[in-house]
Amino acid sequence: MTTLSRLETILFVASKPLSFKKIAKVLNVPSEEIGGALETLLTKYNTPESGIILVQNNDEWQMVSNPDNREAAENFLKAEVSGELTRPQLETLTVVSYCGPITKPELETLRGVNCSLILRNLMMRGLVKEHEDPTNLLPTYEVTTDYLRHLGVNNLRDLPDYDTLHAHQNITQAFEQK
Amino acid sequence: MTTLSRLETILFVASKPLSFKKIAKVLNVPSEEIGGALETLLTKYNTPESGIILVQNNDEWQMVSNPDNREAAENFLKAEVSGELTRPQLETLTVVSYCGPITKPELETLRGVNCSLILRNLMMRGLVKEHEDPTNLLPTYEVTTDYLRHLGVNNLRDLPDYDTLHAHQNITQAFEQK
Amino acid sequence: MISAVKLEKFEGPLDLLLQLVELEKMNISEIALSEVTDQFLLYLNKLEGNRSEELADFLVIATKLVYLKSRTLLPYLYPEEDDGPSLADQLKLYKQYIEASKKILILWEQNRIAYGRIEPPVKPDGFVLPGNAQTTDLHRSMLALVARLRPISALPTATIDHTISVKHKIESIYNLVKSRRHLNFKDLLASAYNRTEVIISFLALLELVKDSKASVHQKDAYSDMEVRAV
Repeated sequence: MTTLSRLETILFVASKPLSFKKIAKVLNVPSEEIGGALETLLTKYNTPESGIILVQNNDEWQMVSNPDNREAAENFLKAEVSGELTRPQLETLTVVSYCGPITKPELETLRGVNCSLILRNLMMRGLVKEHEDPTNLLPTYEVTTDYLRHLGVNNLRDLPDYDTLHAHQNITQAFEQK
Repeated sequence: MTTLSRLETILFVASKPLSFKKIAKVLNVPSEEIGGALETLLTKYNTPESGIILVQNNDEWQMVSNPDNREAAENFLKAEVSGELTRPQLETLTVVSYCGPITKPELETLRGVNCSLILRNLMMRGLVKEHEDPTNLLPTYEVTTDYLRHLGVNNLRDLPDYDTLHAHQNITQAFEQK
Repeated sequence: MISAVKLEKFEGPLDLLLQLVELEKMNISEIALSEVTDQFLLYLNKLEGNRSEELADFLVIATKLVYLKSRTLLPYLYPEEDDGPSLADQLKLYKQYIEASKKILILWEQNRIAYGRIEPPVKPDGFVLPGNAQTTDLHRSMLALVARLRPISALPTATIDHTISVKHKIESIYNLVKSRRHLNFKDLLASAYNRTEVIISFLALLELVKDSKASVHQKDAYSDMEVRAV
């Protein structure tokens, strides 16, 4: 069977976000081949009327239902309640969405406040995750695929004004002299 | 959204065979329309190289992975249930070992992240079990006897530094702050 | 000129600053910022009681504002030079994300939620002990967790006391600088009742020197320092 077909199968059975690395390992094919196959699946699934959508969160991929069919889906699963976001939560999530992966000092420079508690709080809600980067002394933070699912967005790049606001390197440059 | 799209969504999320009647009821459209939409999905999915196929058994319909990709699916599931634990999985197992029986909110307070998926995986692997406590609204989690036996430990108290770590000041404080 | 207008609850110093500038119906610029310095310091006073742990964050911005203000007061003392990203730039950037957060909130509240499948759990045939879940692994992992759980919430009281005092000093030096052109360091210490306060005054002065390039002149070692209001 083709890589494309096998990829489609494991994304279907996984029922959770799979990292690029994990996919390559399970299918045992070179990464370039996976990259191409994922692109093909994206064009196959992510059309406005598709019932199944592929969500990409940085290097994680998950097959999910089309957010516009939420009501139909909730006949078969327990409705997930988004719950309210407080202002600091919303503000922090916004910055992490557009600028992630981002370190805590960068986030704090941008927001002008200490962010330890709010990050802990967002991680507890499963909206933000910490990533220990072995090449970097500081852990970075990024949003989770669960958060994207709740937002009904297939990819961070689909967020409004993403290109302008994803000026991560500019932010780092802007404040490194702080 | 179209009936086709909504049908695709419910077959995807349901993960079980759905009767024609049930489908018509959930989507709230006339049977003929469902019939047509199912035919369309059959031609869309049931091609030799598809990773997902639609199975019809009398009047029941189910979306399943292509049996020709069984090996890929099994590879994936095997990696899920054997193989090394990820860092978050190991940490969760650790907290359940040293602090169990413990509820999910308590566990999440200590780890600072949402633990639903991880607990599910640890239970699937037979490392952790859920215990419904009639005196408590929330189920508690503890390690399985299988796991203890394989560790070569008779009792959790025999874990290194159990007494100190089980009720460590930082842990009790974390609970109080919650 | 300090308006008694009540602001909405603000989340942090940049939020407060943004609200103050918008209240004056000004665009974000250095001039606008120096215009609202007094209001900002006024709110800083009200902060002490219930939000003292946030004080440090507010002070960082306060020092930058005082610097800006002093530069507008005495522009001839400042060489024309680019000293990196300005507070105005920082605030403009912050504002962009605040605007974006409103759009994110709309998405969040739309309740368009995508769902994954609920795959029925697969039981493995037999029990397999994961290679990295031995007692030593558990022990190491538990020690790391306990270390991480060290409470992060409030700043130590000593730090708060310290920041409060620095804050007072920044204010009093700022006020002195506003009213006089020159002063002697000894004058600043006139009211100091203990050594800690002397140190704090000196820290505050350094802070001003660092941020505002206020000049300090000393004729000989151990002689009094003349602080030139910048």
